Amino acid sequence: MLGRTAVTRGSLSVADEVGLYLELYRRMVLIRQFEDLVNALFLQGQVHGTTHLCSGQEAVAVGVTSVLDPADRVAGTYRGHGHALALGLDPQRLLDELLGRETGICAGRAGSMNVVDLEHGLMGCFGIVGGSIAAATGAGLALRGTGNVAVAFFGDGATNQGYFFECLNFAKVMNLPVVYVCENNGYGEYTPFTAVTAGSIIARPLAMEIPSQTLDGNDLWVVRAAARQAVETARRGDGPSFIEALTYRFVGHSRSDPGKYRPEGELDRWRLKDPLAVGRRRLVEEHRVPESEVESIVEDVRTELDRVRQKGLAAPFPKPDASAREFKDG
Amino acid sequence: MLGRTAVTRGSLSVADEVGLYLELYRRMVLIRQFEDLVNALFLQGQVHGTTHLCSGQEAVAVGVTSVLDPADRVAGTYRGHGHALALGLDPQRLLDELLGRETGICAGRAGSMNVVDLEHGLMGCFGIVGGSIAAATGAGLALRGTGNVAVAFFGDGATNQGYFFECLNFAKVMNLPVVYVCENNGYGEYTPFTAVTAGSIIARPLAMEIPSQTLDGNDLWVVRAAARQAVETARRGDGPSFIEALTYRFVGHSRSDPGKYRPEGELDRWRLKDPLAVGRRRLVEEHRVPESEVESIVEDVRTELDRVRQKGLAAPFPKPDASAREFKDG
Amino acid sequence: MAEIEFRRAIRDALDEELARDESVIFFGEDVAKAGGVFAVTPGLWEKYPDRVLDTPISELALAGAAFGSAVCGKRPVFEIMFGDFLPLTMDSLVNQSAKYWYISNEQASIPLVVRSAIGAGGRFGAIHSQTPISWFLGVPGLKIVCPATPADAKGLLKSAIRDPNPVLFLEHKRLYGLKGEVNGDLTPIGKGAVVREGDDITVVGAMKSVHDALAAAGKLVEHSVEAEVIDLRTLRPMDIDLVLESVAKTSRLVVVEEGPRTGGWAAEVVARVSEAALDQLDDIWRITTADAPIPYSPTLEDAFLPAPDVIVESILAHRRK
Amino acid sequence: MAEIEFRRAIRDALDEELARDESVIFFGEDVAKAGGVFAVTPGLWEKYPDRVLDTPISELALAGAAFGSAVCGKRPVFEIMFGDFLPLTMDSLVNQSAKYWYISNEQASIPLVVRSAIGAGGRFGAIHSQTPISWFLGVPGLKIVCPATPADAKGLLKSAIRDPNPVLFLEHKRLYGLKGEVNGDLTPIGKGAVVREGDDITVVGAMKSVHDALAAAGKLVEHSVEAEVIDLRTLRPMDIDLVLESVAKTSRLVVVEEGPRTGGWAAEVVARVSEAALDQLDDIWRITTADAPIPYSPTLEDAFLPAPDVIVESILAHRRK
Ligand SMILES: Cc1ncc(C[n+]2csc(CCOP(=O)(O)OP(=O)(O)O)c2C)c(N)n1
Ligand SMILES: Cc1ncc(C[n+]2csc(CCOP(=O)(O)OP(=O)(O)O)c2C)c(N)n1
Ligand SMILES: [Mg+2]
Ligand SMILES: [Mg+2]
Repeated sequence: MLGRTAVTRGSLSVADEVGLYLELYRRMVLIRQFEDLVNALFLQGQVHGTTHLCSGQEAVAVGVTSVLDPADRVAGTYRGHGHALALGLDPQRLLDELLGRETGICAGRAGSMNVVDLEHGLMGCFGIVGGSIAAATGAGLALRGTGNVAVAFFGDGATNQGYFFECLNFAKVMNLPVVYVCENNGYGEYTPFTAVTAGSIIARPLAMEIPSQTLDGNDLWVVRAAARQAVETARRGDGPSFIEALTYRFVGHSRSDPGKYRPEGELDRWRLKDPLAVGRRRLVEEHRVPESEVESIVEDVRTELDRVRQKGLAAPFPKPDASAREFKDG
Repeated sequence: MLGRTAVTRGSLSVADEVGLYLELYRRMVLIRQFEDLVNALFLQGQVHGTTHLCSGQEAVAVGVTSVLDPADRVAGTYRGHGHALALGLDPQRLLDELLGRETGICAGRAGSMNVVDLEHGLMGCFGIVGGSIAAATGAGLALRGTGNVAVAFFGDGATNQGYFFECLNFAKVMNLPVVYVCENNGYGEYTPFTAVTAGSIIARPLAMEIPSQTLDGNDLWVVRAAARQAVETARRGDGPSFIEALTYRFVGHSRSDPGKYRPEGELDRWRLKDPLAVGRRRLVEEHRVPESEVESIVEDVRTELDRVRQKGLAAPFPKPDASAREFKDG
Repeated sequence: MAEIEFRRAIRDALDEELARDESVIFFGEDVAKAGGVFAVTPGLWEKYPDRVLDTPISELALAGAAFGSAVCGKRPVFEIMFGDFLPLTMDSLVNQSAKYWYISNEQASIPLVVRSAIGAGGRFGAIHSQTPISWFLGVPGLKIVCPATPADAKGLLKSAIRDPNPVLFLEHKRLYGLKGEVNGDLTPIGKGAVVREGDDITVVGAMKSVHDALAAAGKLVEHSVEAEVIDLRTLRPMDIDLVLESVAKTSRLVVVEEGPRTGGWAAEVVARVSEAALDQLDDIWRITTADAPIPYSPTLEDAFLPAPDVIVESILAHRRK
Repeated sequence: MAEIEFRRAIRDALDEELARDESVIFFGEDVAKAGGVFAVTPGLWEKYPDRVLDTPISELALAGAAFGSAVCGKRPVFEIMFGDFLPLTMDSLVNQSAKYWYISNEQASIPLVVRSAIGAGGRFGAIHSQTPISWFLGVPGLKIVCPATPADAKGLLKSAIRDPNPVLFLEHKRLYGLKGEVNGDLTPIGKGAVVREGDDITVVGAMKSVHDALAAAGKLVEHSVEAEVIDLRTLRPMDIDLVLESVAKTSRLVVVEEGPRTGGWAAEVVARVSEAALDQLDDIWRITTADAPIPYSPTLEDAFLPAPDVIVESILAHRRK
């Protein structure tokens, strides 16, 4: 949760700001490399079932969470490794979870799609499309009047779910401190969102008079600025806000994605807007960070994840006889 | 279904038009008096459980259904006697249903909230708030390309249900011939819709780029004109439309309504806009119908319903041993 | 001790728990200003205006809001006006609330209560009269509580609100006007009660069926049958030991369930008892409604329900066989 | 006869029924252009572009659209990608489709089919692995169909599409790759099948559990136990007569259900058999999963499921007792 409180409130000196952006950049790199690692381990049969990677969408999770306090609450999706790592979940504990090990954040019970880490403010990663919206709305109900906020991440596809509409209306009429963050990556699975979504996404929250903005979700700086505004609105007691972050996933929807739905050249065009490339450029050009310093971040993360990988693969599997208790005792 | 086809398509001579409006006025009177009768029978313990009367909202049901063809399909609500009678359901069979008699339209199985009359195009009256929206959306899916349309009636409260949003989006992206008619009577049970609804209702379909209008739901002429336009859009293959008809119920939500939620004077103000009074005025002033002719309609309906009441009360109750078949045979 | 109505017992439980614990919140459609469509919750909003809330007609959002607020330390109680509307909430209850304790590896549990009015006999027709138990009985992690008396309504609702797990709390509409003594004790979740002793047959019921079973037991005396009547009070977890104890004595078990025959909780009772005590059993069966929707017409609805006479007849017929 | 995969059998059934009957429509999320996330429905959209449709992620609207179109004469088949998402559709299935035939006084029935991939063993975790049967078993008016073989997958799906009633058609994910001979006959809904004969014990299963039961039966031979294995194939209506016939011979019944212990279909089988054949029974019990969500980790998930060895062990333990 390093730097989160410092970052959120009050203004920063320039040195602080560079340090901050370097840290946020590091988180984006961590997420990207983590996803690459998961993919490799999946292909080796070490990560099981299915996984939904967020490569290409890192700036949204990192930008939004960068303005949060430790007592804020976040609900992510089945495409949630980025949400979790951005919040500060130990990559070791996340990887171990995906490897099905006892040392995983949920002891191997949850797996990729259902990660929970309350210590870092992550209410959960929700496998039901739209479920994260409900979770954050409820958190907003609990946080009314505290100055803390709840954040929901969800995709463009989720904006056609009953959860989306019912909860946005609920949050607005109850004036709840919730920030709804739509990661519009252009597709719900293999279907372009334009084919299944009437009108624009942002028109929907606007119809409910929820302050809303559509923005470049691949630019950390842009996301962070918008998120700060939305979060401040919520902290002030002025109710929910909506952010539509335009982004793109560089990988398949899940491990079994045929991929044939992408129009020719689309992926390449988005590659030019890779949030890591954008971040590196801004760090070097605007913040005057030496290329070598950026490069060393990439290397450090690589070293870190290599260790994580080895340790994870050596970790024990949970013992089945440790049987589950259906209920918490009164 | 008298006059429905004639009315819908092609233009009418003036004589026809007066005859038509007299018939539509008669239906409004029938609905009002029917509801009064149901109320009286409820208080006598002859109508059971609960009832939801639509007194004051007659012009919406009658106006909209007046532009429909026999092969069009309508989904009403638990406040559905008006929807049913407007479509031409025999008041005897409707009353018998509410009295729980074997001669009822559903043989006493359904009761007030669940009336079905496919012969007259009534898919059902749906007891789940928002259920009618789903039914009509599905009907629209079946009617694609046939030139026929489906109509959903529902209340202001239903516009906060997942059904509403999911189905409107579904109908729009599938370009279905559906007309969504929101009877905005200001309240969902005892709660003013403004207290639980973010933004205006009409903003919601508009956000989905569904052609929409808000109008005076107590003026039959206004409702009919808007409905015709929406229905023609659907028949042409140009997709769904939305109508928000502003109206008011002169009675409680259901039999057990405390009624204390109405601000002082509100009911009286709406009484001035009673759809029957508006209708009578327009018939007399614009269509030059003699007062006495209008009055005789009222009297005729009274006589008719008196007969209906007597016959209904004399009808047999269903025999329990006529046991239900769980499934239709293959 | 004064007698109070079942609905009042529920109100009192809410009132006392709202007073006792600031983290309790209560919301639903028309529960606050109007005091509930069954007049169960009048006066609470006036006392706790920030914690008793009227909501939009958005059942799924209600369930989701309860879940999310429970994750964040609240003890939400929410009302789904009729049990028939519970399917609209089901995704959140089943996939969010009921699983959280397990999949989070016990990081947190979800202390929510969903109250709902259920049951037939009021001429409300097929979609306002159902007993929603079978839909939820197979959901691990969700408790199902079913009081039959004002005392248990209060005692169980208080226990449910204090319980760290999600609880489905069902209120039979035909019991709202029932009066009874209420001493204010907590009733433990998961414990049934023998409400009438007898040696000849064990009759297990819940909610309104307990009263029907007691009425039947009264009539059976004329036929020299002494029935032991058990009120299960909670269906998940189920106090099967109490039933087994009774069956050890009577060797005969009939389970009375107001709900469709197939897939109900009575099947679970019969299954558990058959598995555990096959040797001791001379007879075992269910009395339920037919596998059909609930009819509206009084003649149909009355014949549809397992009234005392139906129970008497069934028990006598089984004795004859 | 050529062997084909289970998933292919389903595709063929859809293809043939779409070809045979213009009123059949098929829709769901990514079922058309992409051919389904389990690669079950490739090529159908190309053949029937107007009747095979990709939809928004709006499960409730899907179910509602199926209901409404069925009222108007279509025979909709729709896919809910994972059975775990069925709660989102439940209001429409339960309160609209399943009740229509009855409350309309038989004016019309609702000939819809909802297909859904279910079951554990694929490391999909707690919210993509469930067996949704208990949620729907107690819903009068809804058929529940559960094929175990490619032949039945095809034969039952064709029957389901032609059936005038709403049908929940469940496809176990671990069977999609199973190969078998398919002759194209319709399999009647409501009829089980004895898939292995034996005199010592009756083992009842459905879907994947049928194969587990058969594997167990093979191993039990070494222990001088000849198990009769019944594939129920349909859970509602349930072919209890077939089970009773077998139990009349074996006197012992074990029901294997992949699903939580409490409130499942196995309880219904045990209840019906106990009610009808108490005298004939020497032993009766269920083998199910625990009352807990389905774990992700391979070691946990494997131990969680009623694998052949678990069945063997349980049967041997019961023989010893
Ligand atoms: C209720 C529900 N329906 C369907 C699915 C299957 N599914 C998983 S991800 C997905 C696409 C979601 O698209 P979007 O919301 O845009 O998020 P993205 O995957 O693009 O991040 C679907 C349909 C699901 N998990 N939950
Ligand atoms: C899903 C659902 N939730 C709640 C109810 C209870 N209920 C019946 S009518 C009603 C109010 C509906 O308001 P509105 O949609 O405005 O229709 P109106 O009654 O005013 O015609 C409510 C909450 C219901 N029938 N269905
Ligand atoms: Mg997307
Ligand atoms: Mg209203």
